[in-house]
Amino acid sequence: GPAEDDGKLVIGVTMLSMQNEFIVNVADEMQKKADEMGVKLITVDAERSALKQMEQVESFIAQGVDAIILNPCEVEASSPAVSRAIAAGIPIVNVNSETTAKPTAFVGSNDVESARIAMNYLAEKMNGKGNLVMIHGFMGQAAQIQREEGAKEILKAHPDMKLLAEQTGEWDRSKSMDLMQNWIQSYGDQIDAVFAHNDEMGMGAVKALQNAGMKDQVLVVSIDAIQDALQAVKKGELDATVFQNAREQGVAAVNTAVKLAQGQKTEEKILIPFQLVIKGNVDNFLK
Amino acid sequence: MQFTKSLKEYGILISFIVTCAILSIATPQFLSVANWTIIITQVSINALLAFGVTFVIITGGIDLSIGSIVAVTGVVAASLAQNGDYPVIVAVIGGLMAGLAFGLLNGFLVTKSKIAPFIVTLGTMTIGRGLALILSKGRPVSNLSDSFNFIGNGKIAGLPVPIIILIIVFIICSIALRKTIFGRYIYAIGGNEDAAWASGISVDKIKLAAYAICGALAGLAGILLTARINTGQPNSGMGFELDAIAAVVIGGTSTTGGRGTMIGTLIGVLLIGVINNGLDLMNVTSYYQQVIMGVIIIGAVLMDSWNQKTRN
Amino acid sequence: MQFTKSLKEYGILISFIVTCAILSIATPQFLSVANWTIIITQVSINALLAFGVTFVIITGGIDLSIGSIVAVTGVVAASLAQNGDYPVIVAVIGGLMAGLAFGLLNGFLVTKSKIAPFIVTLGTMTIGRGLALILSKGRPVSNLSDSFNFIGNGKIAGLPVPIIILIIVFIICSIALRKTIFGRYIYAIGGNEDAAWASGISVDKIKLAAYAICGALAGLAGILLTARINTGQPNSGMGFELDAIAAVVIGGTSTTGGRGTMIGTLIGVLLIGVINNGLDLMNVTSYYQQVIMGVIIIGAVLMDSWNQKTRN
Amino acid sequence: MPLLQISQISKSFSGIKVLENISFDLKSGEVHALMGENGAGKSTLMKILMGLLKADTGSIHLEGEDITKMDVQETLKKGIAMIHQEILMVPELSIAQNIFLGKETSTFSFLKEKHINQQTQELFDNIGLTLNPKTKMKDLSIAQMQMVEIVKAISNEAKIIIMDEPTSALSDKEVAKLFKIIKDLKSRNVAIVYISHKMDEIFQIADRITVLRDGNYIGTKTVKELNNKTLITMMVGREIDSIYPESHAEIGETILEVKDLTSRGKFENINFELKEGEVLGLAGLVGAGRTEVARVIAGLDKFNSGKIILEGAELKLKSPKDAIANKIGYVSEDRKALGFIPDLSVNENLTLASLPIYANGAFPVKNREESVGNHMVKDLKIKTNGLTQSVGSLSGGNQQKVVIGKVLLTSPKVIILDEPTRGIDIGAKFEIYKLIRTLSQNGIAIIMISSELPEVLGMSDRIVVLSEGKQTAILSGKEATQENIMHYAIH
Ligand SMILES: Nc1ncnc2c1ncn2[C@@H]1O[C@H](COP(=O)(O)OP(=O)(O)OP(=O)(O)O)[C@@H](O)[C@H]1O
Ligand SMILES: Nc1ncnc2c1ncn2[C@@H]1O[C@H](COP(=O)(O)OP(=O)(O)OP(=O)(O)O)[C@@H](O)[C@H]1O
Ligand SMILES: [Mg+2]
Ligand SMILES: [Mg+2]
Repeated sequence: GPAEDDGKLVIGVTMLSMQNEFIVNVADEMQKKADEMGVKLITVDAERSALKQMEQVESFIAQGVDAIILNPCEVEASSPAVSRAIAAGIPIVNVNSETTAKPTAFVGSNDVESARIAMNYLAEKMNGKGNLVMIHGFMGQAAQIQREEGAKEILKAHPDMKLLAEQTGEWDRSKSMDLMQNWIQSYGDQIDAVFAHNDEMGMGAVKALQNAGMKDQVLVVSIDAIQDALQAVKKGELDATVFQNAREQGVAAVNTAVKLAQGQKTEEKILIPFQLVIKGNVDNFLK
Repeated sequence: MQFTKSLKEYGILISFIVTCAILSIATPQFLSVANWTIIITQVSINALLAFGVTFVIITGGIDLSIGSIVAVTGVVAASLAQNGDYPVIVAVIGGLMAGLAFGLLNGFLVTKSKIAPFIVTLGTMTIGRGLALILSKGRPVSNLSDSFNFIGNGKIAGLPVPIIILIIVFIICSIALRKTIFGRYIYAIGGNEDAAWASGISVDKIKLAAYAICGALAGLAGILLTARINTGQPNSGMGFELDAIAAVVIGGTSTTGGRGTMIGTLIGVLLIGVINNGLDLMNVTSYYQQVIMGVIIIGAVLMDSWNQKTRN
Repeated sequence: MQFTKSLKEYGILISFIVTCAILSIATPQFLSVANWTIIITQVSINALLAFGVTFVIITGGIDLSIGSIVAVTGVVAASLAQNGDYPVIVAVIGGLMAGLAFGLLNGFLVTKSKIAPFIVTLGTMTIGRGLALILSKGRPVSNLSDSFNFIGNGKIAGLPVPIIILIIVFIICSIALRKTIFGRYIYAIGGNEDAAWASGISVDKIKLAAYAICGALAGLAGILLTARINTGQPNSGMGFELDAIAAVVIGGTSTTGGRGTMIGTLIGVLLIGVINNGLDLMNVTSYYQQVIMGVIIIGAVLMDSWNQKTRN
Repeated sequence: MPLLQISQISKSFSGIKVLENISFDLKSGEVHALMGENGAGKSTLMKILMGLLKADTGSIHLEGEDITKMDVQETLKKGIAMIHQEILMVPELSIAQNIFLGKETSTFSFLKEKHINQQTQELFDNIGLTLNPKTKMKDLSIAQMQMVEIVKAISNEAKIIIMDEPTSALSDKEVAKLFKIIKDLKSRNVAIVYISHKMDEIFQIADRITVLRDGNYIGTKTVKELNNKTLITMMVGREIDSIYPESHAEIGETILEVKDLTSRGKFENINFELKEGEVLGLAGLVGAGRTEVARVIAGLDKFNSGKIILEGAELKLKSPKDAIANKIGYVSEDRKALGFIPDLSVNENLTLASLPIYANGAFPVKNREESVGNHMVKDLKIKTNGLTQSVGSLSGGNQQKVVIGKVLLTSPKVIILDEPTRGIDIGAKFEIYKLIRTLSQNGIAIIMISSELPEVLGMSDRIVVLSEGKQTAILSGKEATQENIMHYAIH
């Protein structure tokens, strides 16, 4: 089995989607850390399917890996994968987001929190009143559900902020650009702000607003702090984004997994806080 | 054996064996019983979908809605299996009925409206996806009963339940297709619908039945998926239709109808499953996995068609 | 007019007009010039894909790889347009060539290997997706030159560039299909390939050309998309093939080949675009949007087939 | 009371009347021939009877019961069966499976495959057909398919059997078999509607004859009241004297030479020459390999050894395109599979093989296309609503004319006509014969394959006889007799 690989520790890693920039960043950081520590990673892509992810974990178990790092697709649906690893006696570390089933350790942050940060920023800028629209991620996916939850929580606290419309942009820049164009037709000047569940969609909204010559009157905030978004914040096109620390998440995940594989004790929850990125602090985040 | 009668299957069977041989040389774990148990469990959902859609494709139709049916039936079954409110059989029947209802709707529209099956099932695919989200309010339905969970993760006599379901459904579908009047009519309709009709076959009824079976099997696949991940996920099953149709076509069923076998479909399903599994085992980077997957699929079918040419 | 010769199109045209009428009553903004400029800009990418795949479908084939070609060409064009390193024409030609190369590969495999087009293009679809990810290392390629951005967001004489491209490509494709020897051969091959061959038509060359055109137009669509969002996204274009094929089939092209028109495809594209736009304008909840979309598509085609029946 | 009474049936397709107030009756045990030119409406009337099409007005009564509204499922159960003009079979299924399609034997809906194979074998044995019931339909020649169609219809144990041009692809041997079957059916009181364009057949087996012309009822007579000439006059509306026109062609230089042509498993050592202005008949029984030879010369198939020499130069044909470029034209015996594109219009089909001639660069010029199209429609007397009608909706005979027209427009020097008058009415046959004569007078060389011996004899200057893939004789002048051909064909 892989455990015999030159006596190296072998860690199975299953990632939500290797087509998402942030997730790719986390995976890259993990690989770097693993190379540094002399650990072998088997990284697979779950392509956003909880079923596939569970099957990958099953496969890791059958291969007899020393530890598993799971970047869950879903809160509920990825839980059986966690339980299975635990049942097989293999330590499992959730990275980036949580599952209902409790893993051996968790490294990351709470997605609900990211939306709270973004929305609070909007509330502050809008003085607690005005109209906004929300662009959702793919409906039914964990990140969409949690980011919606966080946003609605803050909206509740500000009764004068009115949600004019909400719709899915499927995490996609061009889809959200189309959506924003359509909203500009139906709501026009009424829109004061946009909250998008990720930066890709935020950038799409920015583009649509720019083309309509409305960017100056409308605030746009999104989540993830991908490179494009950081550049846009610097240029003043995107008003804010929320930074998740890919590097720290990756490094901590590998560290924790290695410790667990070696039978050491670790903290059960390693929380890596989100940070709001605005024009004033964007240089700290740019590569 | 009757099942392996047509030449077509031998070809893809050879491609399949060659692929397995290469993989077993490349990675030692590949041939283990444990790994094959995993492979077959993993392909069970795609297999159920592919078996169902084989009937439809042989009639000359297509069903794009199966992925959405998986989502709807998953949500329905999960809602009925939540907290153990009802006995597990209620959840299973509920899921199957939901799948059957979609299948009947597809069949009804295809036969009565004369709209191309592609459009009908594209429409119901979109409708189904929306319904799954509406029924679940966009949230996963979880907290399912243990007995429901057993369907996806339990074992009977050492065999995982999904494998047992796969085997039973395969046998029934093979027999239905090869040994019954219904199966004969399926081939006849796909081979030449006018001739079938002029021979007194109730073309519409048989087609309706094919879509209904396909829907019901997609329902079963939805139940299995839900039980396996222990959640009714409204966005599950996306793109499953393409995987299932790919398996069917790789297995030698003609997209224009009239030709195909269940064993071919099974081999198609296994081929895809084996490649996925093997590439993971070999730790091929996911980007390259896709390239290799594409090359192997084309290569396998190419080998098949060469085999057939040289035999003629 | 030649373009609107076949009865088939009138049917879907009526469905389209009825849909527009309903939407314009439901939402006042719908009929504005500004809104239609947006609709047509938004459908331009799907339109280019649908025009290309119309040729392929009329020959009796299919191309599932166009969505992936959009991603690959987008990444290629974006890499060449990054930081204004090269003149914009280099990026455009680079993207087109990448699309053409895929199209030629598809055409070559379909004609030489005799593998079903479904499988060939399913394979190249997977390969293309992998390539796009490999080329971009899974990250968006951004920081594109302003002149490249102009292709997607600029205006000439008040008209958005994508609309101008759409109109030019539509006219060329319509003429190619209806007025040239090539177009006639496309219909002949789709109508009866053996008879076309026996009539001295170089079936393989014509088919190769159809796939090549389809690939090149997918390349153009990829360039347009990249310019519109100002980034080369390796995961863009997913599922585009289904939208494009849907538009073609809604527009009256038969999936078994031999029948269809470009104007039909254009109406199919517009119908989908109008529904998307209208539902957004009416702020219909996204879950229900999907259900309504499915119902309208089936309804529109149903109306079409009724129209045809009553005319006979 | 007659067994079947069809009254006042009318039918239109997209506004065009193809049947107008047709009445027709059928008695038990009679063979009732239904005659008329191509497009007269014979097949349409029979499809209405069968429930495959619905009449606009009129009624059909079987033994007093109104069956007008019945679908084919019900009419089959009522004991009506049909041999279809266009072979209506499932190519991927076996012979036995096709014959028993819709009436499979089964227990609890499980098929009894052995049983249907046995029954098929028995049916074949009874009529002396040597086919394996398990062979797939698609592997048969057209003639064999047609025999299977016949067997399928009689296996229904029907009261009425409609035979729509059952012999169009058959040679005399098989026709004789069919006639034996018909006599047997008559003796069992089965009524038969017999449609054919072969006059001699009608006079051999029909009891009564009904004639349609352009969708109108012309009359019903007993066979004794009619002779060849009066029947033709009823059908065509005018007299035709000699069916095979005199040849006035001058035979010129050798244009095509076939030397030791061999295609393994199909035919071997075929040798003949063809001269300008000559009509060379190719005779033989079904399966003799005539079509296979023609396909090789037309570039459709490869061959193993031998030479094809055109005007002194050896040809290397890679595809039909090469043959057409070398001025060799081929009219296939299987027009549906190889002849026309059903969805394209009459005009588009006519110009398909010669399109660049009517084009300005890449663009076909509509006027030019239409003017040659109109000429062809007039010359060949193609019955169509206009140049834009799709060929798929023409009657069988008119489809055949379109295919011939398409080949003529490639201005060939050598034309191979494989069963050119298959399914063509007597008037149109005469037109085609005249056309062949005109072509030869213009120096075009013609190879004509036909299973109708009188036709081969009447039209050919010389006749090559094939038997089981071997060339057994070349006959000309006095040697060319029916007896001689048969002698060498059975060789
Ligand atoms: N589906 C259809 N649509 C339009 N016209 C049709 C259709 N079927 C038949 N017709 C027309 O009806 C007329 C009668 O056709 P039918 O096939 O009955 O002729 P027929 O007497 O059987 O001729 P043939 O001897 O050539 O077989 C023809 O003019 C034909 O073009
Ligand atoms: N598609 C096919 N597949 C297999 N065998 C075939 C096929 N077509 C014809 N044959 C066989 O090849 C032999 C030669 O057939 P061919 O059609 O050349 O004969 P023919 O003399 O032209 O007779 P016909 O009157 O049937 O045209 C026959 O034995 C026939 O059964
Ligand atoms: Mg007829
Ligand atoms: Mg022949």
